[in-house]
Amino acid sequence: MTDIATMPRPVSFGRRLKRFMADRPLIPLIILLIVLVVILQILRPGIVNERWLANTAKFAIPLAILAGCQTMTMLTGGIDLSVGTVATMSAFIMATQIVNQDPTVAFLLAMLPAVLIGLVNGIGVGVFRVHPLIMTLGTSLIGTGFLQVYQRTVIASGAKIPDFLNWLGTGVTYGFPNALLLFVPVAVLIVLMLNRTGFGRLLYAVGDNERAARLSGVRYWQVITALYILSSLLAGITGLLYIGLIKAPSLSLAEPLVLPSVAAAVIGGTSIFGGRGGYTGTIIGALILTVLTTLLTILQMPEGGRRILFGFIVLFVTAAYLRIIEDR
Amino acid sequence: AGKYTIGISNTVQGNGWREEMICAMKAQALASGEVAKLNIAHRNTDAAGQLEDIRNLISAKVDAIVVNPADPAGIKAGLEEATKAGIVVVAVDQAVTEPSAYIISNNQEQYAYLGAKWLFQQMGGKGEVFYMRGAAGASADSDRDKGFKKALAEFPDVKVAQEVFTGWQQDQAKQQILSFLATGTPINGIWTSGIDNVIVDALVEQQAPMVPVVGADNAGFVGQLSSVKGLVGAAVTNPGSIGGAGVTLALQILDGKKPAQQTVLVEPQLWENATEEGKAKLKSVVDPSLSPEWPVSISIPDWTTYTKDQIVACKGPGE
Amino acid sequence: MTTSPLLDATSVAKNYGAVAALRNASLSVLPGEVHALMGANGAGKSTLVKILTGAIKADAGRILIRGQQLDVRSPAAARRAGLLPVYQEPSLIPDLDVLSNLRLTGTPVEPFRAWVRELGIPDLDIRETARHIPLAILRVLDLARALAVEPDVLLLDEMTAALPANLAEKVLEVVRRQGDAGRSVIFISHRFVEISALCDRATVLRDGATVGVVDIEPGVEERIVEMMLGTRIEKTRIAARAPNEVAVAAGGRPRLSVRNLQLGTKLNDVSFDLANGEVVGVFALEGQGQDELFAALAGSIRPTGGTIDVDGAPVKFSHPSDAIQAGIAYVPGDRTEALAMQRSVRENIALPFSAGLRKWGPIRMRREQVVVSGAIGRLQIDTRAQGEVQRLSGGNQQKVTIARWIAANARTILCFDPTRGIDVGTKQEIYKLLRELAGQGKSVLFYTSEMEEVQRVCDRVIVIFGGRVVDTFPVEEADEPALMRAAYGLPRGAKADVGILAEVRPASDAEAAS
Amino acid sequence: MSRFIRNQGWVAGLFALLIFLFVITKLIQPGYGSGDFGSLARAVLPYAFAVAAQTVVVIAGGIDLSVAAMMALTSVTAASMMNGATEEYALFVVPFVLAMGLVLGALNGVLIVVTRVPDIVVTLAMLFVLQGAALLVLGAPGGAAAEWLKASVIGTVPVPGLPDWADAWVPKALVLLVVCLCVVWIPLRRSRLGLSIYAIGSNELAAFRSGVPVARTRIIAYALSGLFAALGGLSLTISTGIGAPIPGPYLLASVAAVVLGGVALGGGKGGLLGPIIAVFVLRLVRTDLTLQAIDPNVTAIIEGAIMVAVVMFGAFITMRSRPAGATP
Ligand SMILES: Nc1ncnc2c1ncn2[C@@H]1O[C@H](COP(=O)(O)OP(=O)(O)OP(=O)(O)O)[C@@H](O)[C@H]1O
Ligand SMILES: Nc1ncnc2c1ncn2[C@@H]1O[C@H](COP(=O)(O)OP(=O)(O)OP(=O)(O)O)[C@@H](O)[C@H]1O
Ligand SMILES: [Mg+2]
Ligand SMILES: [Mg+2]
Repeated sequence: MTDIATMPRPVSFGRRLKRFMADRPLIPLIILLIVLVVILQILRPGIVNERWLANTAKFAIPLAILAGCQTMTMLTGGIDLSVGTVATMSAFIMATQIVNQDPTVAFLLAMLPAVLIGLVNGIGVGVFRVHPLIMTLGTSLIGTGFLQVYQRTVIASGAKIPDFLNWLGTGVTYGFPNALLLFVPVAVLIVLMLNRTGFGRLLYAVGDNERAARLSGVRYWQVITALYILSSLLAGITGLLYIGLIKAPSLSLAEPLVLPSVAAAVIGGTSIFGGRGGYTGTIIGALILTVLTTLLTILQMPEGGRRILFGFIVLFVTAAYLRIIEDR
Repeated sequence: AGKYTIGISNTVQGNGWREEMICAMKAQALASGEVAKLNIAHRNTDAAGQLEDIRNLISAKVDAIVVNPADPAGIKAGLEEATKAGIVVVAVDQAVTEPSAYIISNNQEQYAYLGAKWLFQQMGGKGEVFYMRGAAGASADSDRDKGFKKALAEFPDVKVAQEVFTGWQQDQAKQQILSFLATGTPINGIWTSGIDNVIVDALVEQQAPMVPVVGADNAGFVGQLSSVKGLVGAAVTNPGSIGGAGVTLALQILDGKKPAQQTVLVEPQLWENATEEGKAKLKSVVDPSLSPEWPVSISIPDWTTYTKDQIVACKGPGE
Repeated sequence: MTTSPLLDATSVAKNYGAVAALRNASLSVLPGEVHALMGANGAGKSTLVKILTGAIKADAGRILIRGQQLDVRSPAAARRAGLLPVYQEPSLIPDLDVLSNLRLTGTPVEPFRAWVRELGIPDLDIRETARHIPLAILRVLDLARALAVEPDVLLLDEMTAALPANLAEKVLEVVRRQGDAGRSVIFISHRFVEISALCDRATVLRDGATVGVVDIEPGVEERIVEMMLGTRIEKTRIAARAPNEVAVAAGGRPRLSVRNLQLGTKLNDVSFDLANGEVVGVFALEGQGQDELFAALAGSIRPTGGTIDVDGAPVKFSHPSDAIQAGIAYVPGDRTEALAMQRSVRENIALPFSAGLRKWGPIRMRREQVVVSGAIGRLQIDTRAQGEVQRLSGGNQQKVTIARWIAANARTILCFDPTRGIDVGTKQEIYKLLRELAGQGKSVLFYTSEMEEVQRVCDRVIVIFGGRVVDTFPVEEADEPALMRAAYGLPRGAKADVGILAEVRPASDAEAAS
Repeated sequence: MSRFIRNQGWVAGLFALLIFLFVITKLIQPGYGSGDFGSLARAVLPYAFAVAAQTVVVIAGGIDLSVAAMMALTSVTAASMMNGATEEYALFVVPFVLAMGLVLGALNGVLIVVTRVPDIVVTLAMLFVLQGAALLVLGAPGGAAAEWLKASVIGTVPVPGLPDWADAWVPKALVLLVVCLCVVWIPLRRSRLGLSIYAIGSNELAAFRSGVPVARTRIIAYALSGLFAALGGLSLTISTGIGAPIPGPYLLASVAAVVLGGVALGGGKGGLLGPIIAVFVLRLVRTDLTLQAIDPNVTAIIEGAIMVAVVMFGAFITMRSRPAGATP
């Protein structure tokens, strides 16, 4: 009785384009990145050169690794605000211990607090079910306190940046920053881990529906503890890379990267509520933020105006991106 | 040993300059032999938080409070209450508006003026300067801006190529200078608000043409002034040891030796490496054993009596 | 037709991206009628209800209410137009108490209380937080809340699916009286008994389009099934179990042996055996401890007393993974408890493969693909929207929860009401599947709230009342009166001195029993 | 009774902790008196408003990272408007600034609703925007506050019928706080709007289906948050007599106090009393640390540890109170 044939409506080009991009969520992000670079080039003709590309990569890499920590924890519905402190601690300890210690020992000492903080975070979140925001905030306060106490014991010994870290952080070979030697393997490992390993699967599953994961035999605390330790280790390594880049150990070295790392993950399409997202988007998110920072530095306007613009652009980018991928 | 309890309030934590200031306070309290206990409130907070700390120190019934004000006017009420409670109040590093307080301060406006003037002279009175300020909205930053603008007004041919806020953060400053260098905009000089060694690093790494750089007397930068080839620059002193001077002043007042004026200004000095004389001075102060963020001027003649070992040990009475 | 329809929807369409949930649905409801909305899983029934009540927006279509075109933009607007739904999922705010929930929706309290009593819950504490109220009761409260504002059109989406027999009976009674009082009801259910007892007409949906409207009269079931399923399947009857199967079950060591299981006040002294190759039914009224029994066997709750033996060896489960290790899998009745809704069908099915610490490494994708597609094929899951499980219809989601354990090859499956909200065709498939599993030597423990399922699928039935096993009997003896008697705590042979079982509708005296 | 414990147990426990801390304080410093209590009340004021602002949105299932920036902006606006103006002019400034908070808060809500970007990202972007705006209003700390406003938090309130010694324990700041919070909160809590705020935080879909106008309720929740933040900004100006464009440490403090106060970060649960008591607890801990002259670097460790320990303890007792091993 209801045989009114529903004619397949001709799909407009705009809709088709949108559908195309929605199925490949990275494309709109890349387009946006290119648009930002073009604007930059228009504002300052000649700025986009080999040297600038290398510099941008240098600063985007530490941000992208920390944003990787956020991506992984956000997949489980968490967040890791202690990455800044952890990175700072490992950097500071490395720079001060290398003066009197064997590099291997200094490296192990530098990674020790990372493992400890990750472990405490993991136990707090995974076993005691403390909200990750509070847990990682608390451990980062505690970590900062310890770092300050520690700092007092090593003021006299001075600090030194190991040559290798310096080479890794600032060096450029054939126009490519040496930091890529660290970043490419790390990025590939994260991507593969998220998509092709049991652990990656569990991160998504736990973040999406913890009870379902439990009924499938997943032990939540194991996943979460491993996750936060991994996140802290990555943050620790980022700290070492970053100290090689900045070459000035301070007690707040990596703190300014924390909020941008969250923003990069979100811009890259990872859901802050868990269960959805990936690392490739995050990398582009980190690049977008780095280019945006440069763009705003170049703009001749009062600092207040710059910040307002930064806020609105981040909001606009995330909103536009969500619009595109939502309508699948 | 000592008889006094001194309270200390500081609102920036984790910054090399402020850490040195705190250590100078401790070392001076120990060296003076007059202080039984220090009561230190040292954290990251704002003027309202500092009011809370000051009131807590009043509750703790200290004899004197040495404060590095978050804001000259914002803590007036707390300082007034302290004076009413019979507590000696000394502000260090910046002035405060509370008239009953004693002030021993680095002259921030002069700090900027001195460095900027030297820089503009080095530039031959003309050209483009990269102006790297501190944290937007901080009162020390706006004081320094006044000094910088004053010098700028004296050199009409000097132009600001670009003005940025480093937030007094190393990483931010480095990213800013690198981005700026990548634009290829020619500059003739760089003025920094104390985030200096990363700037020189960036110039070296990028093999950019060396231009005169003005910074503060941080150990790292002072070392660079003597060691980096082709670098012409000047360090303007901004001693963190002013904290020790503040403790000395407080003890003098407690002992009944009031100074002639309420306000004592410690005038900055400029150490440059453009002249032989300046180089010699730099050589005498350079101190690679200090953390690069620490100012090398770890003592102030006439005002501090501790030794270098004492300030580096960073131990107060009873520790 | 003489009377004009109260609600008249024509050519309603709704697309979710590539999936057309509704293509061309029409529905016309007369004043005072109870109108059934029928269709297989995924036909679009829930979607239509959501559109009619403003919970989602249609892409196309025209909706007339009392002859006037109305644009119901929100549930609030639908309320004002006199349309009140009870959705497939509970709608009380979990963190508010019942009273606040009433105030939130502007529902008058006294009529609500009256309806709640009417619906068979005499002692509701309206200060209780909704989160702490069992699902079945929540569904009834949803209904009472809708009834309390006396809507013109009441839309009930699988209202009875999660209800035990006694509450379901009350609901049907109340709904029938709505029709008598001149109000219309749109009634969605997969249970033909209910439809034929209650409804005047039925609109049948298939694949998002209305395929027919029929009057409910004896014998119309076959036609409805035909319309619902199209040529998809011919109705299969479960082959009677061969007697030798039962014999196999009787001999040998039991797969699962439960003795004197205790859990607080919920379970006292539950003992039974489950043999390999056997399907054992569990039948009980709401809240008799069946939830706790299943949770304990699945390792979700630790029992406070008693023993569980698997293959003759005692076990203690402290986590579901222990049970899974022992080959015991649990399929909860509530699919939102079992599925990662934003993940793909494949990931959901393969989830147990990655659970153990030793399985955290690289996944062998090809092998996984084979196993998963096998399970999907076996349960005939509609995979058009497989990228995210949340886009599947309720019934297909339910199938995914079972497919997981078929793929993982679990030896024992604890199925808690697996056919809740599943259409007749799929139900048949699931019955067949359970029998097949038993045929392969696996064992199934099967709780259901529908009596006829017991007879169709099970070898034996355990009836639980008040946390105790009242009776265990072979399926041949498990006719409705016997089951009901036992469900009210009267084992075979006990004298029915209360007289409640004389009537055909025993549930009307549920109050006396509970 | 058991329901009371379930619903109010945490707040009661927190209150007991507060009393315990007062006893400790009195033991440490026998001279601790009404004047010191007044100081505590004044110190609590901005934190309490920040926490109130955070609580409202957290109950509504969101989070507001722009609280501190909103306080900074409203504070500099008030301070610059009152700079050099007459005492009476402040009568206009106060409602103006409160309205500004309300509108900017509503803007947060509108952006969240319209862009459909997660609240944490929208408010992060707004953090930059509001900070920038604050810098445009005042480039450096400055401005002024009317004398009568400053006087409104100093001293005590003579309560008729109370002896003088008791009056001394009723500081104006505390009365101001209680009045401001009660005027907004008590009518709200009992109203349909208040229920709607809890409803959207508890289960947004169910709320929508119950006929709650979800978007409007969310906007109102953020508007209220803005109002409380404006009160916080005003209290900053009132207590310091200036406005400072750099936000103080109120964001993290507010999130921490919300959680300590028993408001679940997921939304739908808790009230305003718990977080306010938590603020008193945290401030009093700070007082005790100062009174005891604890090493300032160790205080960071202690504050972080208290936060983590209390929340872990809370998680622990919730776990224990659940029926034996029930699915979480
Ligand atoms: N949010 C959504 N996104 C994508 N597809 C959806 C969504 N909701 C429903 N669908 C699709 O729409 C179709 C109809 O779903 P609907 O829930 O209306 O079915 P139903 O008739 O109620 O089935 P059931 O009896 O299983 O509950 C299904 O194919 C389903 O996959
Ligand atoms: N990653 C996977 N992909 C596809 N199928 C799998 C996967 N892991 C297990 N299976 C299937 O699930 C079933 C049970 O697997 P399981 O790994 O539990 O067996 P197992 O005997 O415990 O293996 P092992 O002893 O190697 O751990 C097998 O039929 C297997 O084919
Ligand atoms: Mg449905
Ligand atoms: Mg269904």
